[in-house]
Amino acid sequence: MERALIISLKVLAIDIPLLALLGGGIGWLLARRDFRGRELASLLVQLPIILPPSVLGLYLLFALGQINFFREAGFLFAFPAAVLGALLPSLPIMIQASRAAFAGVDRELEEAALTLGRRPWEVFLRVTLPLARRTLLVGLALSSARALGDFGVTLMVAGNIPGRTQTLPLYIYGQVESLNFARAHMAALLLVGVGIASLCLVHRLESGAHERLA
Amino acid sequence: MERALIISLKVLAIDIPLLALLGGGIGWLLARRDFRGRELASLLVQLPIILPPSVLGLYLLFALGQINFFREAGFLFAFPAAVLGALLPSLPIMIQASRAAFAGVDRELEEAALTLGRRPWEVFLRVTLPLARRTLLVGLALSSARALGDFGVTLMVAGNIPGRTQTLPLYIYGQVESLNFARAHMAALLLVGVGIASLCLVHRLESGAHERLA
Amino acid sequence: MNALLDAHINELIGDFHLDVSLRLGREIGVLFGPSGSGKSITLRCLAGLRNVRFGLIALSGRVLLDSDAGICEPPHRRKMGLLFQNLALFPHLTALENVLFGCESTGKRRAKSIAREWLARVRLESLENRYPSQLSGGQRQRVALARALANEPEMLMLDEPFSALDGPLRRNLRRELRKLHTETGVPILYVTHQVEDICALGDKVFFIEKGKLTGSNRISDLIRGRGRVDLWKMMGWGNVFQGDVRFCNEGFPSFHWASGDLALKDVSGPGPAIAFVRPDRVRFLDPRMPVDSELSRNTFSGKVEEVLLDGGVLRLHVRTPRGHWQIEQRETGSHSEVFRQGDEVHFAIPPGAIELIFLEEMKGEENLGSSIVEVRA
Amino acid sequence: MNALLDAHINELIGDFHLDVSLRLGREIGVLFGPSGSGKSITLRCLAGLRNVRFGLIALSGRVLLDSDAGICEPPHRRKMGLLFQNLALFPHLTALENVLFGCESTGKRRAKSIAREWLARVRLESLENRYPSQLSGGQRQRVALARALANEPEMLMLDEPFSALDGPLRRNLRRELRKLHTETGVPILYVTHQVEDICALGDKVFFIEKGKLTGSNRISDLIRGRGRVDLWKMMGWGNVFQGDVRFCNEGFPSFHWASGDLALKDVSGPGPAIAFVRPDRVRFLDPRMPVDSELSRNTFSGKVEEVLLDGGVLRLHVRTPRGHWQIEQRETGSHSEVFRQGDEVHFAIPPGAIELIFLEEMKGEENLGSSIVEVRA
Amino acid sequence: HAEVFAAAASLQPVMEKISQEFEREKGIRMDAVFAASGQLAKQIEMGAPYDLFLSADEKWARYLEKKGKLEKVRPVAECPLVLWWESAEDPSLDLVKDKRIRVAIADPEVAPYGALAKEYLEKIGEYENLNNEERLIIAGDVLKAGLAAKSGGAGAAYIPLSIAKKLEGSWTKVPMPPQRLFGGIVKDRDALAALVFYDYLLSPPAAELFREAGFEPVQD
Ligand SMILES: Nc1ncnc2c1ncn2[C@@H]1O[C@H](COP(=O)(O)OP(=O)(O)OP(=O)(O)O)[C@@H](O)[C@H]1O
Ligand SMILES: Nc1ncnc2c1ncn2[C@@H]1O[C@H](COP(=O)(O)OP(=O)(O)OP(=O)(O)O)[C@@H](O)[C@H]1O
Ligand SMILES: [Mg+2]
Ligand SMILES: [Mg+2]
Repeated sequence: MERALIISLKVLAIDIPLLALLGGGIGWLLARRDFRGRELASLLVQLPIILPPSVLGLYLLFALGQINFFREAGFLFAFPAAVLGALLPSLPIMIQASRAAFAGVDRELEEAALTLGRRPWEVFLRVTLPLARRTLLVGLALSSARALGDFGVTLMVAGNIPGRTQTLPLYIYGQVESLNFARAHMAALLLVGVGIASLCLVHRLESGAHERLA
Repeated sequence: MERALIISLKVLAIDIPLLALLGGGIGWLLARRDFRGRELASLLVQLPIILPPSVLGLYLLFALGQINFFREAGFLFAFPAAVLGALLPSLPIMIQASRAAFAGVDRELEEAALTLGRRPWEVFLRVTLPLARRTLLVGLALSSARALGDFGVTLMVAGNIPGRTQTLPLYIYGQVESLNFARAHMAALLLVGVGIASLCLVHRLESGAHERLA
Repeated sequence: MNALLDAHINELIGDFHLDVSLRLGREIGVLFGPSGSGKSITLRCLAGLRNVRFGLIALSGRVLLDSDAGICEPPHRRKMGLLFQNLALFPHLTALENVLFGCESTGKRRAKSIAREWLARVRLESLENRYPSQLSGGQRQRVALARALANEPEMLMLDEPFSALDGPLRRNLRRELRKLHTETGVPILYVTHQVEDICALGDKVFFIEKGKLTGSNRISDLIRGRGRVDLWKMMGWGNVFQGDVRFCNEGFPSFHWASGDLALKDVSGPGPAIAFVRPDRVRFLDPRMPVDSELSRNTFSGKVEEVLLDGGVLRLHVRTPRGHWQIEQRETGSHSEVFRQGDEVHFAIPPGAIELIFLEEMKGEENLGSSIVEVRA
Repeated sequence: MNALLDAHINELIGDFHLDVSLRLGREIGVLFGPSGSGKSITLRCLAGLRNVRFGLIALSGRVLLDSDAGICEPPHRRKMGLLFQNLALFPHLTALENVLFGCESTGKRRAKSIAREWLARVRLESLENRYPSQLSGGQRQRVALARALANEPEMLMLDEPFSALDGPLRRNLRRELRKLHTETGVPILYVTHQVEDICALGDKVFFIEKGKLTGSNRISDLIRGRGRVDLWKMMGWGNVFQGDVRFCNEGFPSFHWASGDLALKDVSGPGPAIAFVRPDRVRFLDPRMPVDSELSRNTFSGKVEEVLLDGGVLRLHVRTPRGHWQIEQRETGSHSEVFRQGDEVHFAIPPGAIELIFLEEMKGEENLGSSIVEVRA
Repeated sequence: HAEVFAAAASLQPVMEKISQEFEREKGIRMDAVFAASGQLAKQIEMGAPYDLFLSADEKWARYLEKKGKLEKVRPVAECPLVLWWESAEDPSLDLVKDKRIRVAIADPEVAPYGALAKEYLEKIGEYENLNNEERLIIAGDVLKAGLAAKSGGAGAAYIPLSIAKKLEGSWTKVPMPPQRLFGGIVKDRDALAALVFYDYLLSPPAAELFREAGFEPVQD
């Protein structure tokens, strides 16, 4: 169980920043940039949530299996695949949340910051981001919870190799399959504990955010 | 495949309103009411997303099995269980989205509507709801996509009974397992089609919403 | 006249303490006070948007709030319209829909014609389909005004309704407001910083400072010069000093205050008093000419801090070692000099121009505290 | 003096067409115009927050925009500070942090003392840790003002910076603004509806109507009465009519306009002209007394629409069959009557009080269009 | 890394025991991966690093063999189908005729025991009735069928003996031929330990453990 926990935590440690960067970034693009095919892109990024994880996992498996590079690099059925397996189905949640978050930021505040001589990236860091923070964090919490709990995709592309790709949810699955309910409950509790701890963390960050004025 | 499609659509037809009402309602409570244990409640409602669907399904199965009423009513392994199975893991997404949506509505606008003599529910329908609409719809889209794609929980509590509880994702699973890849792809395509159609619908509703002023 | 609105509010917001009592009949009342004095919060309390610690509010006999009896009507049943200082326009509704929102109860068709009429009255007829984000600042303010007025509440509260509007538009809208008031007779309470608005629109003015009511007066009395002169000062006009009247050893009366003294003429007696000098009674001196003996003790030299030209009147603010003085001059006269900021000027106060109010005379023109009791009976 | 700011803007917003040219030296310019005339949008274009279709903007020799040459500096490099009409305070920062945001580049410690100093200058020293949502309307406006001023841009644009402030505070802040301007010499462009602000603060005023510049003038000229009198009208003061001067069959000159005519005295010639009558030159008549023969053709009767008391001046707006008239009277004189809204009044215009500007004389005081060319060179 | 065998999830308890025993006896450690047979098969097809494959049925082993990924395919053990319920006394095979009882089977499309149960029910002429009366519960796999009955969602379930033994309760054998589980060596992996382990599955100690778990070793 400890090994599974550690792997789950390692997956989270990589996926949370990835979710924040990728999900936040794509959400920002969708909210703020007007490019051709934006609506199409916005639909496509939501596909992973429609497909059941096992189906998604299957397609992903075949897709990655076709690509020589991934095959050679031993990407599949190894830790990187576990990272990817947890990331993919949770990304749409983060993308949508960050899109809503950025769309909700009052442009005039950004403009005000620009006229005060701040460069665009400073404006982003010091105005846009803090104002979007609340919704961004909600999205991050939800999507990392989803990543933590992922089962189907990970099982398919990373396998269920103890000590290498067996995350907590996969461990629980194994325990249930062998009808070791006691251990399964323990592991589930642990999982929920980790989940709640990370939600609490996010919540603390969130409560610092101040309400916006009218 | 048609039968599975129809069941999936029926599940959606029931779950989308439920998601809107329950998820919207709970989100509203969390955003706007100050009650004891609010933070606890807000954590609890997120549990279903942390637990892998099959584990969630397992707990749900035993929980419902304990309750005589559900047992007698033949609730498990029947259509209602499919509805519940799809609802439960998608509800947290809707709850969080609606919480963010309602928290983002400027109170002063609601106050203005009150001073114009509108009753609270009118204010809710005509001011709060339209202003929260954008984020609410994003949440509804995501959560109903999740409901449409649910596999683990449904399989656990509703089984995979063709014509009764076999939804599209379960059908796909069956086809893959019986090596009918062609049919599985078809069904997956169909699933994605339904998903995109509903996202488009939501998107059309959403784009009607107007940006807020500073 | 029996008061339509009778309100007493006692509330704490952070470290800001609000304690205000207002009575208003079928009149237009003006809430006047410096920035941050509690005007907007007063309106919010009246409208029921803030729970008041202690208070009593009655409107046309209905008790809307009685904190002792535990009565507190919710805002939507108070029938008190409020124009918010930051407008609170519904961003998802067009100008017309915003106005309609307030007056729909009268049936769709009729409501629409009322709303259109109000939009026309605020000169926005051509912009009815614009969203608030597509309007200029003043246009938004007018939409908010139309929305509040079209609602036909039993009392109307306007928080700086004209602050973003130009002179002619203000004049028009003041007229519309007056007309509405004459037609409906609802009490109107409005907040402004402009002295102009007070005179043009109000029947009664409430002065508020640091959360406390510091005075109230009929405006007609103010116009006829019968009000307490220190109220002029509150409105930002005139020279007012608090000090006391003494008789010096030679028996000549003079007025002494923190930063100086002035010779007086024909005074009833010594004692603490307020001295008021109208800016237009101040006389400029030519430094090269000898000074009239009557004025000799009352001459001042100072620096011009601000020159304002208000229509035909030149208004100077002058800082001297003996306080800050306002001086007014018709700028028509051929001898009228041109003053510039920073100029050194010399002026004198004729003793006959000094009006004195002895502090004993100043017993509250309107007894505000006691009015609360009547409502309870 | 060489212009520091030289701007020509041509832009379309929906069906609103903006076409404005401005030149400004080390001065304070006032942008004056009715609600919806395009003032705020002009500032946004100058600040670079809006892409302008055609335009040329140069500030102290730097070309910020040249739509022909494809030059367009982004807003953060224009060094043009802008105080937004709806403030745009950062809701997640305290008052102090908001001000700091604009002046951090000078090092943490120093920035903090600058920010504190500015908060003190706008009289908010005690509220530095409040969030915008915890401030009153006027307090918010002052935070926004402090933020814009502390930033020390190369040009400062203020969109109705004082609209929510009371008289004394306005006066103080105008003084601070003047001081800042004297110290730094940056051009300031500010938008206002208050005539008072124009006189007290501006060096130059730009009149704008329906997106077009309709005039510009040095304010000192206005104060000395040397400006075009129709500008007075734009500022909401005086009686201005456009018509033409004719000689009747008896040879007496008279002025004819849409709704009536007036007898004149000593006129140079006939032709299209503007007639301007100062409100304080209008004379009230006692209906029981015979009218002076000189005045007989120029008598009017009308209804008082509005009575304003502005310090010592009584200002009436009177509607007559021959147009709408402004009348001013000192209210000190013992004979001064009390007028009320709705009263019937009689008055006359002495022919000598009618100033005429023949339209041929009115060739642009400042040639605005040509200034553009110089910058290109 | 140790060599890896991949086995159907339903074999997890018994295979864990056998691999422990194997390690104790031979000093060779094998890592185990458990998942649905179909999933494992597809992973092996895509090059998963598994050396030995134990499928719950013949289908997936043959699938890989046909794709040229698996060799030495042969049955390893077999397990009979039983009717299981929670009560203390053994269920009667006529239980399914009781209109109040819902019975669970594994998905006939997916799980061989599901197909076997369906075949049996059709043979005794009850399948249509059960289905029409909505008393038939088709769960995902044999374990889920068992859990359906254990949770109370169904009255009884047709499941393999190996599952029944672990669920406690009581059972009656169904008169149908037992279902076989198949194994095979993944090609081109030079996995010596896996070969040894594969043979070990047929050894007496392993047979004993299989029997304990409700399987019968197959020798042919
Ligand atoms: N998005 C838009 N679409 C169409 N017209 C617009 C839009 N935004 C502004 N306008 C119009 O442009 C004109 C100028 O607006 P601007 O805000 O510059 O006016 P302003 O002079 O600042 O007025 P105010 O004194 O009322 O603030 C207004 O008539 C307004 O209705
Ligand atoms: N949330 C709050 N916490 C603490 N103090 C507050 C809060 N909100 C308002 N105040 C203070 O209450 C006082 C009164 O505010 P109010 O908005 O009523 O002023 P106002 O008279 O309307 O001023 P203005 O003319 O500037 O709009 C102000 O000094 C303000 O700082
Ligand atoms: Mg206020
Ligand atoms: Mg504007």
